[in-house]
Amino acid sequence: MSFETFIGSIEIRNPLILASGVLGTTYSTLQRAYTAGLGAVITKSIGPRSRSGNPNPSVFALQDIRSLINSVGLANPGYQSFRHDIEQLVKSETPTIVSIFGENQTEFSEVLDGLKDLNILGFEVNLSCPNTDKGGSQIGTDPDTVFNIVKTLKSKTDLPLWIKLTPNVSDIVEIANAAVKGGCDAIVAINTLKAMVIDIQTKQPILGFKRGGLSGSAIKPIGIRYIYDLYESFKDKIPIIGVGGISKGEDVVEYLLAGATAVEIGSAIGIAYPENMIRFITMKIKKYMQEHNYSSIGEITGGAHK
Amino acid sequence: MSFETFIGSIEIRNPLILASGVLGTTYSTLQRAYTAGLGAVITKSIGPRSRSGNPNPSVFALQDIRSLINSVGLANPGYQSFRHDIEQLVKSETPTIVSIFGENQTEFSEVLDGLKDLNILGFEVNLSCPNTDKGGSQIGTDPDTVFNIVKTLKSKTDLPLWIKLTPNVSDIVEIANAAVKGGCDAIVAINTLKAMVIDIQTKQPILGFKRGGLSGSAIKPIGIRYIYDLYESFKDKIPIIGVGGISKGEDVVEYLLAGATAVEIGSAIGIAYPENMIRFITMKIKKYMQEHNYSSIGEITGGAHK
Amino acid sequence: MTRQTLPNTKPIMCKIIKKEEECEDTFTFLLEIPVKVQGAKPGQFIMLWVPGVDEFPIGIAGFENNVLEIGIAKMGKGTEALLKKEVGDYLGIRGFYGKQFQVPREGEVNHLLIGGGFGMTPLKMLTTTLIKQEDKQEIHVFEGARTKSRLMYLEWFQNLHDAGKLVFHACTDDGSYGYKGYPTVDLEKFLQEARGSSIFYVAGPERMMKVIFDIGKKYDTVIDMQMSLADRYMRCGFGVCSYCAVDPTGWRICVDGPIFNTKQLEQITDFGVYKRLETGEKERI
Amino acid sequence: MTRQTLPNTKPIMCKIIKKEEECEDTFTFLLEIPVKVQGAKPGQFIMLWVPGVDEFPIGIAGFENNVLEIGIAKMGKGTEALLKKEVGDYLGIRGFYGKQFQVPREGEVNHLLIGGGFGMTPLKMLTTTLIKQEDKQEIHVFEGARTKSRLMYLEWFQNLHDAGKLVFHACTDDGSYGYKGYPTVDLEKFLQEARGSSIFYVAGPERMMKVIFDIGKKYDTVIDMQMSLADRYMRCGFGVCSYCAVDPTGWRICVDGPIFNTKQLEQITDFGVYKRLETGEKERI
Ligand SMILES: Cc1cc2nc3c(=O)[nH]c(=O)nc-3n(C[C@H](O)[C@H](O)[C@H](O)COP(=O)(O)OP(=O)(O)OC[C@H]3O[C@@H](n4cnc5c(N)ncnc54)[C@H](O)[C@@H]3O)c2cc1C
Ligand SMILES: Cc1cc2nc3c(=O)[nH]c(=O)nc-3n(C[C@H](O)[C@H](O)[C@H](O)COP(=O)(O)OP(=O)(O)OC[C@H]3O[C@@H](n4cnc5c(N)ncnc54)[C@H](O)[C@@H]3O)c2cc1C
Ligand SMILES: Cc1cc2nc3c(=O)[nH]c(=O)nc-3n(C[C@H](O)[C@H](O)[C@H](O)COP(=O)(O)O)c2cc1C
Ligand SMILES: Cc1cc2nc3c(=O)[nH]c(=O)nc-3n(C[C@H](O)[C@H](O)[C@H](O)COP(=O)(O)O)c2cc1C
Ligand code: FES
Ligand code: FES
Repeated sequence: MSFETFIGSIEIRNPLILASGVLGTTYSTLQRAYTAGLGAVITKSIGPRSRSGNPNPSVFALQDIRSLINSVGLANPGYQSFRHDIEQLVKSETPTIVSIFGENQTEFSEVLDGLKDLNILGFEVNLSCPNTDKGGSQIGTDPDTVFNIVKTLKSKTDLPLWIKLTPNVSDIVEIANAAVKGGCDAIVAINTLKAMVIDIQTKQPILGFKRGGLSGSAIKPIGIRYIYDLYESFKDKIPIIGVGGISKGEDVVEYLLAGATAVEIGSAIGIAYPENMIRFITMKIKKYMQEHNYSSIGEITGGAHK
Repeated sequence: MSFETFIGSIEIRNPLILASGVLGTTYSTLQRAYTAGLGAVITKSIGPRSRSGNPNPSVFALQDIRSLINSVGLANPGYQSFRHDIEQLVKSETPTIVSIFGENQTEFSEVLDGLKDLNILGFEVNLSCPNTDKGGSQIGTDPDTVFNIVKTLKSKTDLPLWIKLTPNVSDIVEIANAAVKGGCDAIVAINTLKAMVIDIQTKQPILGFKRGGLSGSAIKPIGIRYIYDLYESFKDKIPIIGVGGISKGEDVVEYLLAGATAVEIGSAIGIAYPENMIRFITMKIKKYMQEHNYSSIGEITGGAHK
Repeated sequence: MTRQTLPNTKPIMCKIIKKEEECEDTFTFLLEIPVKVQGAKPGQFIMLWVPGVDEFPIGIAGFENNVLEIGIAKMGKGTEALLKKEVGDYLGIRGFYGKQFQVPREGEVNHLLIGGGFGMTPLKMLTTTLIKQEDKQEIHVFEGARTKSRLMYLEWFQNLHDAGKLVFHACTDDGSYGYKGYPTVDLEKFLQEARGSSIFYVAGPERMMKVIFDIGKKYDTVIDMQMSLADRYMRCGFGVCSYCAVDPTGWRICVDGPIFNTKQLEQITDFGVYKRLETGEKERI
Repeated sequence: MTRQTLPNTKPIMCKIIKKEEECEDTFTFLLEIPVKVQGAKPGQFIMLWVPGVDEFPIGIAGFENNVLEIGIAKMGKGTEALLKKEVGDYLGIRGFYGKQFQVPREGEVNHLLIGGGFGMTPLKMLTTTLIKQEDKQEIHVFEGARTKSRLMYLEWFQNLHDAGKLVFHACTDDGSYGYKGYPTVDLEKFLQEARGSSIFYVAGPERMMKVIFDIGKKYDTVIDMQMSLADRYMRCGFGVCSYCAVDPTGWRICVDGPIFNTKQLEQITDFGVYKRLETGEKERI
């Protein structure tokens, strides 16, 4: 039984990837997440300049629905400062995807150009953050913009480009199509859902940025649906990576069956101890594969479409 | 302290309304829900012909996120048969909004024409059901279609027209704008979110229709966000009615503060006993109003925008 | 706190660990529930998912050590597919749903269980419960069917009868087992001769139940009649959709029933007369 | 089961039921928590939301009967706004987060609590815990400040000292209270003279802690040093965002700390040298 997973030309030791923005701001937390047993890690989304992000509160839990809301809003050190962290990751042989963002095509290009010489696994292009005023998910809702950005970035590098989509659209397949036409190497879905929590005692939105994005268990049925719909359209034409609400081995299998080639895990891995969580998840997947006579991860992908 | 709530020209005894599709297929369950203490009730969405809806399973609970997924898919008796149920409701003086749907403008008109002579409170136009192949939420994602349908229906009746929006769009304000320009009397948001659950044992989507809509606690932060965004755009230009994940008095207050004039409650009211649930909710709202010196519901609306 | 917990989950996949022909077109299945669940009560039901086919309500015939017993009668497409399932296959269950039969805790009373067809499944579980009770109350089971081969749990009830645990009154339309005729014949005979009060527990076709209800009303000694309304289309099973509701009370069979008592049945004008289809349309039974 | 429960909630709104000036620019607040919560442990912290202003980590100075005691020192915009809050106002809290000081259950040992500034808040709670312990171990508190008016909990510690519950070593830069100089002076004096082993519990500016750490390493009798790293920017407080993490271990102050022991501190090369800003950039402390 093998856990190796192929995402296009990339091979990783198992299909579990750390989602962007969770444990992703420092090389040491990324290294730690990889050492804990993941197949690869994705950095926090990195932009052209250092940003403080949005005021706190910027992350808190909604326990009753086993979820988080956040408005961290792309707080990041900027690519120039973050090069040092990436270099550490490369040195320690941590398979690293760098998530990048920008407010427009020029900014995306600047970040990619500034990091593409590093020995990383590839880039994830974040077209989907709901927590900024400019850029972010605005960009990810327009097929033409998506096509142009992907095409431009693709012309600049041979490294794999993954495109991360927002669920806050009428038709995710249309956006994915634009990205595929632009030449991307994988589709990643979903980012957080537009959300808000108001405190009724003080009568104000709790997040410092007021608006935020919902992640965690609450969005799993939504993520599964999107992966299923994407797989219906693309089958094995392009790898699809599932994200959203994974906290158990069963959730990983559900995403694979829906059509995911690999998965990303965010909220659940940050809460408490990555080491334990990843061990539990891996054990459960192994057990499932044994019970259902699977010898490789790839065989599970798309199983719910038969 | 008064609970009376004005939604445009309509006055109801409190801001709690039964959402469409829950307890809404028979006059007797609707009557019961009103008797239990609601301000008004909305029927299951009624179309031009009787429909069996989608195969079972078509509704089940996701306990860990306190939510439901459903693909009932507009199973309904058709307006001709349902007239009898509405007549019973009118006779018993149950303030009734009739939810209507169609696959196109002609069908919407047919249903409205077939029921507009009845002494009901108004119509809710369902532009947002995710569980049908044609019509449903397809219709609700295109501003022009929305404008045309609303305008046509409005020209046919003096009864208030509420427009129920889908959250599965890039920009809900754009759609709401089209509805307002078309002349609607209130905006209702949100309907369920596109979702799916796959059983990993048998490797297939559990719902008979495969795809479904997510409701319940998981979608509350999403509903709050949409109401907040709509209120930012419309302020008190048009009443906004909040729906999605309400199960406690606190949730109602949160929606009011976000900008709702009234709220609809679905999933939570069906589970167990409407009578108890509504009593608890009402008690909590009363307590909140006392503690915060509110003398009417209207004063709470939009309080989080100050 | 107004917090409300969802009473149920998505279908829990259970392995069939035993399958046995019960009578013609009817099989008993034993399902192993892989998670700890609270005990089921006689009269409750589950929503049973036959993957890829359909989901529908099924009564509970027994529950012990996390193993669930159900009895399935062939009806249409769904039950047919179900009867083809074999040991080792998986079925999804949601539940346990609905109200149970209310057995009075004290006082001497004759327990009269009356039914036919798959109505015998909740009555089997009720019987199991009743014969465990210490006190010496009379238990009478009245079962009717078209012919001997369609009498459900025949051997099971006959054995209990022979062991003196209950009195089994079987009858068939064709006289192939028990007496020839309807269960109502022996029932009326019993009521005319019986000493003390009686309670009815009835599960079967609704028109039959209505007839029994009218009989029961004639006797002052019948202190309650509890009937399982299982002739209504169900979607959710936990009270949300309203497709199973009865007029004019707005009671949902799945939550407020399926077991209703005399007082309630008197208020349900639909009882024995109308039901709603899966479209919500009303139809004569 | 791999099921993981979120350890926390959205901010719980708590009423301020008492506010008291503690020392210059520093106030004690008592907050009434409206829901039942599990007991806080010395060393743990909360994320405190000043509505409309900011949210930041604050140590726990005491917890009894669902009432939380915190001590706030004026720093910038957020703490300033907080200090303007009055009895009756509401603050939001999330928590309790982080690891506690590890007090050995048995064996004779000197407990040396060393700190300054708002670092005294967890040390206050630790003191409360230690003096409740039956066994007669020595407790020494070393507190330093610029001047007398900035010595936090001065009266509280002095009273305990006078009652013989602990030995209070106060010092100030200007000699306005206690001896003139740094806490390290009395600390070293104590270590040179003391019998038996000692444990350090330290909370204060990180550079001061580094100095103390280097002192402690010189003495074999110091069997453990536990230090509260509270000089890191925090967003979530429960391990998700990583802004608070230290290199090269990838430990998150909020979950894996804020209390670290000698073995851990030796691995944290950032300790006393670098911290991350709210952008994630690294900066010399
Ligand atoms: C509370 C309750 C308990 C029941 N217990 C048992 C039992 O223990 N054993 C047993 O064999 N049967 C039981 N039934 C009946 C069983 O649900 C139907 O026989 C089954 O749904 C038929 O499905 P089908 O696909 O084979 O038939 P179809 O061809 O689909 O329909 C045949 C008839 O079955 C009924 N039916 C179909 N779907 C549903 C549904 N979702 N809900 C309700 N009725 C439906 C309709 O009346 C329909 O006319 C129970 C029904 C209820 C309401
Ligand atoms: C684990 C821990 C426990 C603490 N306990 C206490 C306590 O009991 N009493 C007390 O008065 N203070 C305590 N602090 C420090 C307190 O968090 C800062 O004083 C406060 O955040 C300053 O906010 P400000 O807006 O007033 O200052 P600002 O003007 O915003 O900044 C001043 C300094 O405060 C720090 N700071 C600001 N925001 C944060 C943040 N989100 N996370 C961490 N540091 C921040 C930064 O180092 C910054 O340089 C603790 C800090 C930590 C990490
Ligand atoms: C605190 C936090 C910060 C995040 N930051 C980013 C980010 O910078 N870039 C990005 O593409 N996604 C970001 N995300 C989204 C996650 O990568 C992921 O898509 C989402 O959380 C759903 O997965 P989950 O439910 O497993 O968390 C963030 C999520 C959280 C909770
Ligand atoms: C079983 C079920 C059926 C529904 N049917 C309809 C419908 O026919 N028309 C409609 O507009 N909304 C329908 N809805 C959506 C609800 O009216 C409501 O918008 C949604 O469930 C969110 O509210 P809630 O979280 O309070 O349930 C249905 C919801 C459920 C759970
Ligand atoms: S089956 Fe849905 S309410 Fe009874
Ligand atoms: S504050 Fe977010 S990980 Fe520590």
